[in-house]
Amino acid sequence: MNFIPIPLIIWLIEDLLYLIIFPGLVTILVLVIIIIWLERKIAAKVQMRFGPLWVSKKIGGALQSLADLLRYSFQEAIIPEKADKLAFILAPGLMFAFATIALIFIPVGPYYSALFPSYYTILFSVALIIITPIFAIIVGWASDNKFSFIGALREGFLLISYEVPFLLSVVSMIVIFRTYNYISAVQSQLNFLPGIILNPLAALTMLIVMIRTTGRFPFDITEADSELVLGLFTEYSALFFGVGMATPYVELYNFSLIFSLLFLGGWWPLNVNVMNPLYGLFLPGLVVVIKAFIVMAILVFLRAVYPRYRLDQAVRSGWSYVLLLSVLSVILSIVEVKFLR
Amino acid sequence: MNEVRKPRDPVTGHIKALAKGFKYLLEPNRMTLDYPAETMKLPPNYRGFFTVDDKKCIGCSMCEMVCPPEAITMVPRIIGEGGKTLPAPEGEKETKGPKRTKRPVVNWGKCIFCYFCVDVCPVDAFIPTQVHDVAFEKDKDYRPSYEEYLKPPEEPYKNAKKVVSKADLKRGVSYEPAP
Amino acid sequence: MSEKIFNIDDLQNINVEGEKYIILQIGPSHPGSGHMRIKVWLDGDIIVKVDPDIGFVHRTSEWLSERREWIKAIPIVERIMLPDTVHANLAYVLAVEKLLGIEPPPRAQYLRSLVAEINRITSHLYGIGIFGIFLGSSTVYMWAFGDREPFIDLMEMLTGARITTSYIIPGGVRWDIPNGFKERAETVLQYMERRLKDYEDIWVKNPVVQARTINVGVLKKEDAISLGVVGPNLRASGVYYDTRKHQPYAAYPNLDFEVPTMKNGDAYDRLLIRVEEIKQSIRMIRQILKDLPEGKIIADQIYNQLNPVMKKNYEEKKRVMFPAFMIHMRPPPGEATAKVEAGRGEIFFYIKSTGDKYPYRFRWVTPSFRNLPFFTHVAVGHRLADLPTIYGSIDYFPPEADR
Amino acid sequence: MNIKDELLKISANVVIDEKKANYKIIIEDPVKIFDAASSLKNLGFDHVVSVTGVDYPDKVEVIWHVSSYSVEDLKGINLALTLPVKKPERVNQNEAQGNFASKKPPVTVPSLVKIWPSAIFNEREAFEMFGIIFEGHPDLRYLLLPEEFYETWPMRKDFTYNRVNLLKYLRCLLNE
Repeated sequence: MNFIPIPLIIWLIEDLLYLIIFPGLVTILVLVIIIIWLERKIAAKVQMRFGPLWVSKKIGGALQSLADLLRYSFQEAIIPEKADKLAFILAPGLMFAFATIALIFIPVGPYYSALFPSYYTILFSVALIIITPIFAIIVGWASDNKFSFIGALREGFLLISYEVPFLLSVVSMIVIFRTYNYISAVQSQLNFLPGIILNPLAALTMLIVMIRTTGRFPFDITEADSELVLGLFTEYSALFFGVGMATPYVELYNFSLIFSLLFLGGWWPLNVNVMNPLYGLFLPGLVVVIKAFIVMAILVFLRAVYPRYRLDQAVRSGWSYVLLLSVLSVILSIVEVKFLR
Repeated sequence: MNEVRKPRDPVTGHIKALAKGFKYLLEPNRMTLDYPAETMKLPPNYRGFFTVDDKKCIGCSMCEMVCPPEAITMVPRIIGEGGKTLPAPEGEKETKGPKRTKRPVVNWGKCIFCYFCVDVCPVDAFIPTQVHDVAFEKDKDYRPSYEEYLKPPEEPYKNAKKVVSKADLKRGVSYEPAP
Repeated sequence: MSEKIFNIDDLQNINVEGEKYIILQIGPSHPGSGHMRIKVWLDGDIIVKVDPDIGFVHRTSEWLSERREWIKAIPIVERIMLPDTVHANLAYVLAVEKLLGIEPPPRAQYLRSLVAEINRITSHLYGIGIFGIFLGSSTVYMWAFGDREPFIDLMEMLTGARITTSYIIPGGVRWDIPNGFKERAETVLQYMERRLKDYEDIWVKNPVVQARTINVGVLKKEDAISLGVVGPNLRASGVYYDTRKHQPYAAYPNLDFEVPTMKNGDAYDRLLIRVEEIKQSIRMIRQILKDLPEGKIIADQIYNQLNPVMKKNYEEKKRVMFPAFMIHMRPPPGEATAKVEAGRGEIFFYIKSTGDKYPYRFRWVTPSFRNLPFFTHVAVGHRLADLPTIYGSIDYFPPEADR
Repeated sequence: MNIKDELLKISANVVIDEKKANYKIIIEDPVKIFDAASSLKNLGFDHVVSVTGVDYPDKVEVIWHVSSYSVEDLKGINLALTLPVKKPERVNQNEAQGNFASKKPPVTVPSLVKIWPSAIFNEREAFEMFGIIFEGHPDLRYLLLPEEFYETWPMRKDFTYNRVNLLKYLRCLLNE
């Protein structure tokens, strides 16, 4: 065994490992299943009931989401006659794919990332994340259903109104860390203070944008079931529907990773400099993913507290309060950079 | 009433709502019953499935007349020894005459459990039970013959834990093991 | 927003022809419609015209009741108004008692009010819960439906059934209060009072709810009167009218309670008024349990017709059995009207007897039916997302409107 | 305010039975019903509780039950404004042939929606159940029943239906 250096092997298959196993597809699948279960359990606890239980009663019904996934897999896929079939079939898949691809630009450790370390990872990941909702609009358009169509229109309105605050909040962190790179950003947080203390306004903006973009309450507007049945996914069934429903959770995962990298200090409290396969590669990643999971759990808890806003209220607050907040966060960053450092 | 209407300012409102939700997340407060692992023992006046006392019944048809969904039919019977009745011969509809009588049979598919029949019986011949959660497998099962009707449906989930509900200041309803 | 007063000619004058408008068929199988179809014409996101199409669960209750014995109408009217069974039962029995000329004894009157108030709380909780799920808050939906449970348990303890109680019969009620009822009721009332504070934090004073409901679906006082809206919706618009005060029945003349009214008549007021009425009902139940008079629970005319077995049952188990009179009831010829304030509003009964064993004319109007103008008038001018708000705030129950 | 005197000014035919909560004012002439309704509204009866018919062998009695929200003294009164209308002679005698129920001619009365907007859905219901055509109603369509019941007026006492055809009709519905 001494002839084969383990770090070398890991370095060789690192990209594959990153995308497929951790924190890639398998982790996403497990985390989505857990977070959906957790969302239902949290809501059930607040609502004084049991929640999913009878699938795997001993572990509190944790396999319920897996059972749902199986059910979707074996359901008959119905494609409406008047739908644009190509778009109808491809759009949910592309939506899911782009949400997942954004992950390759999000490193979860100093020496562990999918591509060679780029200097512009923040910009690339943000750009890919912004593409995803466009496929949501295609989904709504392709089904030839009035409710889906209205859902797509709502998605478009919200997309535009919350894009700018999102970008500005990222920009304000770029200004503070003076880098376009997640790893350097985390390193500078490890040296000084976590981003949430440096710029709480940007963190708040980012949280609101996360809630909005992933359709959590109180911004569950595109899928408002009492108005639009299921919004975009009214006509969908089977695995298409399952993929479509899982996409917001993947986005939520991406956003939470970015949030924990930019604001929660990444792999803090670990400060790694050694190229150890366990300590240097996976442990920081584990810390980041756990932080992201906590952020996700907090966001899904909102379902138990809030009803949903109306479209015009959400758009209005997007163009007023949230935009103002993000502009203020940029100003705060500039002030800090000019005077504190 | 205007002091009731006064809106709360958004910041306090959000904080209070989140705090209340978080409080409920942490407190033990479940009020649901883990049916069918636990089943309820219902109060004695609960209106469940019921049967008739063959000896007490006098075959007066009052229950048939009062039944709102017309679920009760009277079947012809022959009075046997000791007050018990025997089935009438095939095809015979005669209910008058010596040793002839009739008995009620309830179609469970129609019954609405209003207990008008139980209350209208001049000799109080109906025997109520608290069984209520029965699923019939076949269409025929809820149209019993008279002999089947004398044994009303049995309670499902016999191994379940029996509980009684109790008013609770914290959870509204709590369940404790039945005595 | 519909600032203008309702004008009947607008129904014809609204022009919704052409491709400018999207026509949405909300219902009959839609999470936000219930058993009805709401046809909505949309100009962008603004509602131009609404046409409620009801009748999907029309169960011909009047037709059925006119072809049955008098007593058999009780389960029929109960099953039409499932969240408000006691009130439907009570309204029908009041009309029949007027025809028969029977006056129930005081204890029976108090027991009727007791069940009616318990039922009113469950009905309001049902309304609040449905409103919650229409705005997307599953918590309030679950809470409200869960909190109905203690009250339904009380009804079950008293009447032997959870929803369809068939508790009130001409001349009185069917069962007396069981042992331990008062203590249990007191616990439940204290629990509910505590919970109303929690509702306030998570629902009533939640900023999102306030943003969604304040100044949405405003029904002006003049409109409320001319459109004949009933119940909490009427009082939210500022009209002081409650059948319990103005045409008292059961024990309400002896009870001390207030009729809450609001001023603005928007969805938020309609929500608040239900909360206030729950508080009043709690107050009334306390009074009833304290002042409950002793005596019979059935009128003497009925009691005297009981046979010895039934009388023994009455003395031992406090249970009223039916004399044969109940089946062969033939009220003398005449007409009678009765009104009862149910949870959602006023139930109206008009019954005509010709001295026959069936009613000659059996007419009843349910509160939801009379609240239908909300859709045609109030929703116009609002956004599509406000339609569930308005629908939920008026506590509309399609099977009840269809009868 | 003595309610009986006020009502007697409108019509000579007034029945009051306080014990049964039964106030009734009968107008014989359909032409006068509009004026009577207007004067009732001026008196304070501002909304309609129910509009219905009562079917007799030779006539249909149209009843508007009105009450008041605005005048304190009238809040406790359910007044029945009654208008008996003669039924027209039956023209065709087809007893449920082809259709599942027999068709009968309707009667015509003036609509009071212009005075009491709250009657709008009630009058639609009375129209489909009793065959009372309310002239001047802006939106007189079927409300609760499907269109297959057109002209059958199911709440009339002589409503008969052909069981075979009804079953055929229901089967059609199921197949659709």
